[in-house]
Amino acid sequence: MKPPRFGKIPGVLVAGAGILLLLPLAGLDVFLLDVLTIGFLTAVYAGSWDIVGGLAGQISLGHALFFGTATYSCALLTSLLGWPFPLAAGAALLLSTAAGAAVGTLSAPLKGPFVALLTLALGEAAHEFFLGQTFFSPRGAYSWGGEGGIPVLLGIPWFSPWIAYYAALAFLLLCTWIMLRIARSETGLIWTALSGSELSARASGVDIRRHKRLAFVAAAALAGAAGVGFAACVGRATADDFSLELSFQAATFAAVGGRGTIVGPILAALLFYPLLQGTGIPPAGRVLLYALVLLFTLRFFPAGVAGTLRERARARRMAGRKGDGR
Amino acid sequence: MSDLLLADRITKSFGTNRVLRGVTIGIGRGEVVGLFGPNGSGKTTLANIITGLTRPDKGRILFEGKDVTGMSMDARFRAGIARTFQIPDPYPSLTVVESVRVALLCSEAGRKETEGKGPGFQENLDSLLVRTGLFAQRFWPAAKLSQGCLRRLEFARAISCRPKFILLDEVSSALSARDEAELVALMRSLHREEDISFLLISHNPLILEELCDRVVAIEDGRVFWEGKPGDLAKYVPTSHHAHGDEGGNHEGG
Amino acid sequence: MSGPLRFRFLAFVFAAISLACAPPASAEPPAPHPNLRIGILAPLSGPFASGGSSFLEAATLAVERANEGGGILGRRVELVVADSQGRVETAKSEAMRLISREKVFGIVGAYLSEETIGAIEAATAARRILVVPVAATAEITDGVRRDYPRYRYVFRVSYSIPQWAAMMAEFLRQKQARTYAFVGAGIRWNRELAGALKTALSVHNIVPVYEAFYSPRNPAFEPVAVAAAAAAPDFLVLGDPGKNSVVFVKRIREGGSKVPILSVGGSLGDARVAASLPLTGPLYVQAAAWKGTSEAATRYVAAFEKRFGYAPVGYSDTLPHDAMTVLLSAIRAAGRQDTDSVISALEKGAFPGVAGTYRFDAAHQAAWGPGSPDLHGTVIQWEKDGARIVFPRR
Amino acid sequence: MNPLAQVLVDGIFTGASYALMAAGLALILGVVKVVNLSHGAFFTLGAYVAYVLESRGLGNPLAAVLMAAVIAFAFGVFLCKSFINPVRSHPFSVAVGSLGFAILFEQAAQMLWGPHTLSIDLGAPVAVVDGVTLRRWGVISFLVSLGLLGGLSLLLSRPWGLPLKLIAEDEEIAGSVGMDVEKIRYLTFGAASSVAAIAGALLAPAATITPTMGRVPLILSLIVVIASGMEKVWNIFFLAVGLGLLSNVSAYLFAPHWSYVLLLAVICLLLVFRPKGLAAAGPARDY
Repeated sequence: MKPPRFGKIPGVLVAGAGILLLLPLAGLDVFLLDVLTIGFLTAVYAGSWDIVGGLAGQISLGHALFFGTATYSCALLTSLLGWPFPLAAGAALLLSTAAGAAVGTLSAPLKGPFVALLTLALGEAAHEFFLGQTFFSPRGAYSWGGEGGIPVLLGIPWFSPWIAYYAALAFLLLCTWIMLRIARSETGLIWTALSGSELSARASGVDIRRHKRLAFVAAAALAGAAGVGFAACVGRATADDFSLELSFQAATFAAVGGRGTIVGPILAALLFYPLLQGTGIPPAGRVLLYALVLLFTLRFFPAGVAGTLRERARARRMAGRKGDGR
Repeated sequence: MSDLLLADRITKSFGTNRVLRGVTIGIGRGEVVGLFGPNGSGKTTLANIITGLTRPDKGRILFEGKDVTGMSMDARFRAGIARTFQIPDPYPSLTVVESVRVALLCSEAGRKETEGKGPGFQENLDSLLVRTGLFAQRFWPAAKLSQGCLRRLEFARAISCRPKFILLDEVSSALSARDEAELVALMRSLHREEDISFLLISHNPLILEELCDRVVAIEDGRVFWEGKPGDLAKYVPTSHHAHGDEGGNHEGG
Repeated sequence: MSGPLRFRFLAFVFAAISLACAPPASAEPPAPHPNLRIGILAPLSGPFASGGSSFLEAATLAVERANEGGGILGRRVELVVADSQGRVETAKSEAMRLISREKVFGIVGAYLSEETIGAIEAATAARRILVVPVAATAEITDGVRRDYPRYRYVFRVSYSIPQWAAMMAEFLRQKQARTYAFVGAGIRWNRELAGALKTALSVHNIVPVYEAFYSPRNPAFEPVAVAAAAAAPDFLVLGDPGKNSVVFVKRIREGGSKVPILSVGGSLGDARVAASLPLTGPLYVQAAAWKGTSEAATRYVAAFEKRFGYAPVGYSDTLPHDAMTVLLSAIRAAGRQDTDSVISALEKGAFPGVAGTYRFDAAHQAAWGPGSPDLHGTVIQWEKDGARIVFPRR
Repeated sequence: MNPLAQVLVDGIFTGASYALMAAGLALILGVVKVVNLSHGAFFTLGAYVAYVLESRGLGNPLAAVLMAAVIAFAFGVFLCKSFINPVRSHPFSVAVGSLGFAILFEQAAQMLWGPHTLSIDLGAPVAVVDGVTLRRWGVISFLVSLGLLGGLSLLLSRPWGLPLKLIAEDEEIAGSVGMDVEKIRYLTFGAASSVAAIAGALLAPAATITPTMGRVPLILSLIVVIASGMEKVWNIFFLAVGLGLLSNVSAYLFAPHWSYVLLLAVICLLLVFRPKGLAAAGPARDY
């Protein structure tokens, strides 16, 4: 019997994807295509956070480390070493996955706030390192790296905002599918158990260190994939790709959408990123809106929107079944 | 020695507090051993060392003749050393069936037999639930279960690895008389049908007298008495006995 | 959630996205706008909002002046503001918004180097003029030199890092310094500035005796201040234009050192900030223009003070004004609102601004520096009763 | 003047300024049991209060401290009552929500006082001993953080601090013996917010005042509180001073731009070797 934990969400996602598929035909300009493209990549990034932070319960405050590793690898390999982009993208994915394995190995013996502290420290250290690290530029009297960043050479002359949009949409759908598969898999079940009670999980034969590491690896690979897409679309990797702000952004989307629901964080990013960046609200209004939405959503949906709705649905099911059992 | 499990000269200190000072305890195949001692005597620490939650300062743990001292708790579970906890800690967001499923997935025994959860896996899972009397509540969130059902869930989890040895930590504490009787029956049937060895930890002599083949009593981190359960009463200070006499005890510890 | 309810919820979510994103009912054919629309791209929120908002004020002043004079080519100039948020991808997409939705003729922006690089990509792809008023990295104008057809839309009004270094070197030479120490944030542009300054000063045999870059996030000011003072340089060059430079000056003066400090400008040019600093040692601040360097500058400072209530620092609140003025003058000189004509007007013409007269070289970089007839920047010294201009000497 | 002696003294002072912020954060973590990411916003609030008083010609540190404490207390109680207490069962959401409050405050500060860098008069050093300058803000941080943490540990060890200790250890029991747990939570949060604002008001002369100035102290105090193991009050002080010394001495002897990376690396190493932070007593490491 399938566990009823994640319900029948894909059908609905397909409907949503259909709308997004047709949206450009409704007369989107380049600006909105760009915002939505980045929005799709942000959604994958938020979802990847939820794999390790929600599903496996390892609060990561250094998630940008994996994202930045991927964008920086793409930039350095294409611009400095002259690799073709696809090859660099593959290497970037491997490197960010390796970063995930490293962070996972270090944080596996830790619990709760100590995981958050370790990942925060590693992410901050990486940000600080890359802010100060400049690379020789073969082109002129300036360097690459640091806050100004490094160009990413895509080398695809026919690349256009429309192609970027559809590629990012396809990427989002693929990654959402993968993430939901992970969440529903046996491994996903084990991660949920481990996030609920490490003691019980260990007494159930769960090798918790291996699984924590695995969760970091999976999340880092997905975040890295989002980073590769971001590098390709923006054409630049900067030290800010490692920033704490970016790490907090993922955690924020996850909290608002519903930690551990995968779909919640993805939808939250899909909804908020375009709302904040794509509607041309004046800056002060945008920041205030963001902060107030955050506060009010969490005040009334403490487990995030999807999380709280799921809790309520469960409570209702419980009430319906009160008859049987004790 | 033909012991299934042997804890050999176990020593453990926390800071300056010497909790165990060279405890040796063996459990034979199919034997039910009771571990008796007052609060703070080191029972739970010994249990944690036997099951791999805590590493001893000195001494070894042998299981089926192999040294498992360096093995982690989860590896020991997969090897056939299962345990229950004095205070169950259910997964807050999983249902009963999912909770048992996790244990079944992880135990190599369950894995090998069914090769990637064919129909045999589901049957196994269902039979575990039926056997522990949780089948009707299998879709309940584990966290919403009553104390009695939580103990059953602990049992279901423990036996899902087809263990050769189960450690039961204060199995009857905080339970009603009915729940306690049912759990005792479940334990007996497991012992009878599958020849599982048990180590029962309790500070209630009545339970131990009722169930055990042999009782070991520890105090101040040392074994201070070992013998037949029937003789336990003679060696137990009357205060303990009188206390345990109340039947459904409420000592959580 | 039950099935249909969930579907309705999601349908609502997506409808909301599409509604939020739909262009504001602009189905009619893009009629030429009656106004001349110019985009402003600057960080208006977050940690760089300080620079971004004075940027906006300066540009606003330029536009108001142009409109008081009857507009450009008979049309009112209208500013369209976008917030780059200090991020490369936001700068890029906001530049796209200015172009594709707001239909601006050209853009003045952005503030940080990374923002500017994002904006360059968007502007050149859409063939719109981008006038860069603040960002200093050489990479910005390098594109024009390397790939003129693609990057010819980019012009920089502000000084590049080598020009900046040359202006400061000239001042240090006039002050007859023999040694100097460089202190800045451990970021790319400070490192580039330190390198350029070393090159420029080595010609005059002025050598660095100490060089340190403090951590950008959690700077260890005190040990750097102690070490810099202990190295006993003739001058201490402070490469950080931001808030950290203020703290550093406090640390070094607190420690009792009276070493002359030359700051690259920015926060230390703010009279309100300077008033709180101990003046136990000379404090020099480099700026593009200052009240008194020229008549235009004096007029500008007076107008700025009247409009916004504080005196400009002569850098991020002055150069954007000149960038806007240069762009508008070029449009006027071209005689029509046509990108190619305006580019050639910019390339050929000379455009007076507050800091001097701007002429662009082959890389579209305004010719700043000691060799320039009047675009040579200024250095002021803070004194008890305000700033005194010490460079250029008159 | 001996530069190294000066660097050592400055290191201790820098560390004390971390501890000053960490004290309040630790109090909230202990009693309200949430990670409060709006702590930096209260620091900023205190600094702006000091600025406003100074710019009105009322530049009196005591007045600034009092006013900052009162305003921050009110804000803190309001925040705890309206948001943090109701959401408490979801600690992660509290952390993210309090970050939202910090962003809200930053924007409000930018609208109220402008985005520009502000600065107030530094004040002369307290003394120069043997060529070593005792910086005013440093002496203040050192004494106040020592006083605060000392007061806190005294509070937890004395009868009249029992309610706090009890709540920190077991809320159910505290509630069952008739304590108004919620009220104590509000008061604690308000008091801790006051402490952050006091830190801001005291350190304002040494810093530059901007709407986002609270971000770095927040991260640093978070690092100190968690890495200290969140158990013993004095660990916070020793760790903070240790980190201050580390970053200052390493910046002086090696390269200043690596000082923060080195500090973070030490934190990572600490966690690798002591998975439960500095406090972990005995070999509590499981396997």
